[in-house]
Amino acid sequence: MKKTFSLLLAMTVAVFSGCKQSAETPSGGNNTPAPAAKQLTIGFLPKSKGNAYFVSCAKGAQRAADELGDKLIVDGPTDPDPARQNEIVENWITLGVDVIAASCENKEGISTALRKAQAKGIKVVTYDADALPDARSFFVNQATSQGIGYALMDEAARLCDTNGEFAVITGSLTAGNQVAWRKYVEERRAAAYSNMKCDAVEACDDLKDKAQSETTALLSTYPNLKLILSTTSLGVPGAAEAIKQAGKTGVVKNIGLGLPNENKRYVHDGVTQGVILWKTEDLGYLTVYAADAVAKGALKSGDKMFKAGSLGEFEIQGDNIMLGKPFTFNKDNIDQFDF
Amino acid sequence: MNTDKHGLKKNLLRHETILFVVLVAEWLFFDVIGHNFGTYDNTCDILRHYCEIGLLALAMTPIILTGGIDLSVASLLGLCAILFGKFWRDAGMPIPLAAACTIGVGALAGGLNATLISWLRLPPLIVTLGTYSLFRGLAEAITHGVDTFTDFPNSFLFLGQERWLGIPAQAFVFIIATIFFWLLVHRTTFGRSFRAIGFSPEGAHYAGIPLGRRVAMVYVLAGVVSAIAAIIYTARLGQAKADAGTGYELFAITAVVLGGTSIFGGVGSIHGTLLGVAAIAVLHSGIAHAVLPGEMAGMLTGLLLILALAGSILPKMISGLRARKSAPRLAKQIP
Amino acid sequence: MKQLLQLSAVTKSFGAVQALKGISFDLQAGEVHALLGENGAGKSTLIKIITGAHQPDGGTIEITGVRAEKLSPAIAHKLGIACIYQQPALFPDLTVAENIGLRLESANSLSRVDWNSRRNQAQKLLQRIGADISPDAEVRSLSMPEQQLVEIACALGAGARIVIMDEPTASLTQKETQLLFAVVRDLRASSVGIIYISHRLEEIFQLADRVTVLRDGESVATCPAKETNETALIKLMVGREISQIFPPAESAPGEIVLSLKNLGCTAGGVKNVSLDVRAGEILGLAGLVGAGRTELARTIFGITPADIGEIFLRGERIENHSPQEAVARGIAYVPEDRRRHGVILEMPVAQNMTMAIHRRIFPGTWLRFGAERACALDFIRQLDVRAYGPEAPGHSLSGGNQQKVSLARWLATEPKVLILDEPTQGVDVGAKSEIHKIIRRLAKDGLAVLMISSDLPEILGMSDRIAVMRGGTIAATLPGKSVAHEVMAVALGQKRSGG
Amino acid sequence: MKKYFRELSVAAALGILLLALGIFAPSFFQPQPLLSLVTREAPTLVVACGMALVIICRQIDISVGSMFAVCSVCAGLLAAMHWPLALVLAASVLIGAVFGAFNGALVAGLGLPSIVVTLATMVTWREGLRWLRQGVWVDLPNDVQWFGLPQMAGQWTLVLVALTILILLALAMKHFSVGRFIYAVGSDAEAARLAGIRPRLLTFGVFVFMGALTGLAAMMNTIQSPQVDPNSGTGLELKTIAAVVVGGVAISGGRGTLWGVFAGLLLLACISPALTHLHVEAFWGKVIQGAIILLAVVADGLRTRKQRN
Repeated sequence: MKKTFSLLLAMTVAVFSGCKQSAETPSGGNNTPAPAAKQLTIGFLPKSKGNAYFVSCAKGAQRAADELGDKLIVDGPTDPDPARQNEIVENWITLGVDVIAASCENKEGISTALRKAQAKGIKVVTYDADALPDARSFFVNQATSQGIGYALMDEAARLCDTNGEFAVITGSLTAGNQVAWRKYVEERRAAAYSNMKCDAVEACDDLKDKAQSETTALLSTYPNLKLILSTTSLGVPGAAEAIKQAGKTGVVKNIGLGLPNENKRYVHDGVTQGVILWKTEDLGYLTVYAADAVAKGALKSGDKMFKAGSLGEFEIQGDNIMLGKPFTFNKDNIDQFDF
Repeated sequence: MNTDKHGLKKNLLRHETILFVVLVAEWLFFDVIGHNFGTYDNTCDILRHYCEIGLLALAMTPIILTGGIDLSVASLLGLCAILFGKFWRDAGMPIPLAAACTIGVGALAGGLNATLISWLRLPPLIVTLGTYSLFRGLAEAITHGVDTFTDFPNSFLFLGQERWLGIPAQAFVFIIATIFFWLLVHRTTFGRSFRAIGFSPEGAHYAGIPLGRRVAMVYVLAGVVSAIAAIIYTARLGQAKADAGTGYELFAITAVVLGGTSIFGGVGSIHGTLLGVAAIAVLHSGIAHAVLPGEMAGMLTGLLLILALAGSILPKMISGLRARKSAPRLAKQIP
Repeated sequence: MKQLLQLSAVTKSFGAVQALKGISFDLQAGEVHALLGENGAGKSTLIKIITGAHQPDGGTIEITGVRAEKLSPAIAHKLGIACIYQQPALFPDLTVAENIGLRLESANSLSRVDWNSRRNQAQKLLQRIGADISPDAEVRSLSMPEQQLVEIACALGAGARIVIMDEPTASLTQKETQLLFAVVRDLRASSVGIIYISHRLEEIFQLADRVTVLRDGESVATCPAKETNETALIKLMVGREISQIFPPAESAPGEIVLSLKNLGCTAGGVKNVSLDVRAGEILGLAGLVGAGRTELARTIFGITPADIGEIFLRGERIENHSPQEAVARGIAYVPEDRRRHGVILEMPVAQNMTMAIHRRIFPGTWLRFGAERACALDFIRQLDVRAYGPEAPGHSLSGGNQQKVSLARWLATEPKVLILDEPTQGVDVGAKSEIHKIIRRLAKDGLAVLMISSDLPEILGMSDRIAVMRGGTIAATLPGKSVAHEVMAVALGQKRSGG
Repeated sequence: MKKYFRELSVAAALGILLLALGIFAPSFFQPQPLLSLVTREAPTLVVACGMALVIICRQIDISVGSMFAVCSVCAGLLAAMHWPLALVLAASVLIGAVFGAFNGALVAGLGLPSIVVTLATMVTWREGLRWLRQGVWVDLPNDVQWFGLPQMAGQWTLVLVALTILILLALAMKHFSVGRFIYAVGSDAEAARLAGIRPRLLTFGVFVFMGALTGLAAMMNTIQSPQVDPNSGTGLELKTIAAVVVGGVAISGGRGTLWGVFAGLLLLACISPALTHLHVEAFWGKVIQGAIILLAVVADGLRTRKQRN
């Protein structure tokens, strides 16, 4: 017992002395200003891996990185733990990336880590979901939470002729963006569509199957339901399947945030009236271009326009680079998109 | 007696020794293929990131030593985190008072597990499966899933984000907890009782060991430690939310079992658990620094777990052929 | 006579220990072949080889003239070998009928279970051995001897040609034992071969045709039972003469230490027990299994606390709600089932010995390894425990030495009252005599000893007074110089002598 | 009566819940939504049956959720390649059985504790799938849904398949030797060995069977919708273990019936829609689920405590 212990101790000391040595070697290229021609390393952080939305974003990001000749690292939490994002950012700090592009699950939570990155000379841009303003240089704004919430509610109201009952399927009760979108949906309803009533909010734990079960229960509980609104991309197809199985195609409308590919079939069947989203690949593409430009000093605060490769010019409002308005995919245009 | 030679050989084949070699190998491997992996900064980061899981694993060790299990620790972490936020923001308590109250709640929640397990003699797996849902559900119900607690004072955030004397502040809590649990398990009669209960609850009862109290103690301790982990978690992230620590219970159990503690109870050590946590933490951090796909960390952890188990079984199978019980018996499921 | 079983030069080692060193053994149809030997002589290993639970390292096994390679429990079962183990190998969660059915019906997984015939068969078998057990009872609700009876019914019903009985009477009452003997004789008459193992030599002479004695993994003698006697057999088993004479009583009983007044415990089935135990006295507690002796001990020790009546310790009234309270007051209980309750097999001898004295030897809860080791070495010397050191795990010890460790644990508490439950059950002759000497010495030193035993000669030889229990209460208290049949008569509740 | 006390009490709890729904939310009992609800739980029931066997055998399998996801994705990919559905079904079951055999080999072959083995395989399969597929959904051809049957017929088929499996298994566990062997091994593996049963082979078999049932369940899930979500099956292990335990199967093996599991699963499956129908807000779901599990075991504990005294 004692012997093992002293052995362990000796080896621990050996390891740590080794690690101190390596600490003395300069780490990363971010302490000295990077020459313009140098290949940049960009850390691209989605909210979660294995989510079609972010897979699509990363696809655009990779295309941009290839064009620019940068190295792209995509990593994100695989389990639904908000602390994992911080861990990845901090790993990247020691790894020595040049720029971090992050979609933030927890505004306050991740900002501490991002500020730390900035203190080490790493540039930070955010996309999809913002951090606190002092923790990043620019936010690539695909649409504000307000914009999304309002757009969803407006579309819902249009389909229901501004009166009737509807229900909301949310990804989870706790996730930050879901909370924000639900808030703005409600705000818009209260302000503009007082004839409409939200009967219930159910969580589907980001599982399509659960969204279907919940919708089935909603449909039989509230016979007057006219519309299901999903604030998560997994909710729309699940809800659509439930509506179809209940034989209420067209009677109960179905809209939400979602990717075209997952919803094409239902849109054509007339179960889903439309899904709202921006062009996710463009979001990733623009983000990487912005990140690259920030790191090279080409994009500074105060700029009014930004040119991103083949996509052309984008407007900058303050420190938000605007991707444009959310796009509604419906029966007429959905086949033109493949993501 | 020539126990010396025998003893040395035995020590070399000890689970902890092998695991330590694996850990060093991991470290060296990632130091070579990863960028800036073996730096002091990164070592500190690993300490910070795995502090909560480490704490939960420490508390889990005596539980598994008694032959039990606690699936509810991570849910309790979530509940404690938001209660801490509530105490501070809504009840207006100063941070230290809020922390004390949170720890009190942790002890109470651990007490609920303890009561059901030791007083009603219910299987720990099921009781804590129930409280796993219950605690997380309460956390969501209290905040409606929406409420988030932020804007904690910097003096508090220091605990989770800054270094003191060159070491991450929460590492001090972890070191104290490690010393506490090491002494408890290896140097006190309590630890002795845990083992006896793990090997044979009835035998321990007949030997006059206060079975109920000892078993209750480990679950209450786990509750307290979960609360402390919740506070550190809040300080590290700067926010408290109902989903804090989701999935940490599996991390903690994996670390403990990887560290050589038998899931059937009786066998195991705190230093083993420490090595188990370190092996998992280094793996995750190393994969990230070597820019390998993050999923590999999970897969390798699973693989390591199976290898560690098989490795600990093989010498036993060989010597088992010599010892009295010949065929390897079917492992019994935890009580 | 037909040869049923022939083992030639069978060897088996476990690591460095050679358990069997070339044993030859045979069994004829229609005979009872007794197998004798001290614990550790190799009996259990030999049985496990015959039942296929262990594979021999060398030698051959022939069953009815056919060589059996790679015997497994399943194959042995098919070949008509049935075994009644010392510890019933039953399924506690299943009913009696299911247990019997599982043993008897074909091991073909896809066969249908016929519940009616299964119940009827179980009923018949149980009736045949005179057991009053419902086939629908769950086995976990049965007492140890009842389980043993179910085990016997299984072996009986299997229509086995070779039946192995490993201490079948260890927990049976006299009446049940006689029924069992009748069954054994029946089996023998129907030309079944029986291997009979027992520590009770008188049973061997009642039943056996031939006797084989094992010592240290070797077969030292095989001879017809009629041509030998107890003394000769004991000599063969131990390889030396051992006096069967119990150590003489030397002490004069002192003051009353433990006094029970109308003690009762519903859960344990103990009622209205009044009893005094004096310092320096060995009070033998006799009775049939199920008479409530162990239950009384458990009540005094606080495992199943008393719900009525009073316990006085040195005149002071006490209430024990848990073992730890009893230990703190100076009551010690060496339990019957040492493998489950007496010793924690995985833990070292030293830790086992100090388990009940944590508070005293480790003040302030801090472990003191030096003190522990010293304490253990002291007891190892005092009780002559044969282990390779204080760090030897409990399972590496033989039964007798485990019992000594269990005893040491309780002596370490420096008790005022020592309750011994079957202190020599399943212990070999040599160790038995040593344990007797230890008990006698303890009494001489002024300890009040309450000794439960089903071994009548032991009760008679050791006790200063004998309390006989029947139906959960004390039926009579007899002087130490009683005769066996007097005690049995009380235990059985008969006026005439019981046999 | 006494023998089936637990099964009956869970059924009674379910009855009370349904009665309450009948009074306060009769809309719950519309046939079509109810059928959809039941169909959604049909794969879960199949997995729960397998889990019951595993737990009766004194083991546990927490990798079912991951196996379920892997089988779903594989079945989906094969169906998308226009394999005949019967072949896809066979492949899904086979893949499940292979995964089950892996668990079984480690548990029964090497004697490793099942809870740890399946914890490891759970993580490994789940992460491996995520790595290979990156969470991309599998789009199925049109005729895959409901085996190409009309929706109603398809739903009834799935429900009947699940019920048939339940009934067959429940009968087999009582009336066939192999069922009694599983109880015997779960009750005491060493005694079973001495009685001529081969506990390790049986345990291996139970894990393989668990895997095969999971493969079947995955197929039953896959054909319910036109797309396969690779995250399906997340949390399935906890759901089924909870159902099995609430249904009265002892976690220490050897006791319990599939009827109890059926009642337990229905009870737990009803909670979430019942809350919706009773207009209770969603975040109480977890609390109530936890409370039901605790209530079930506490009731058990109190009863055995009473018996002990």
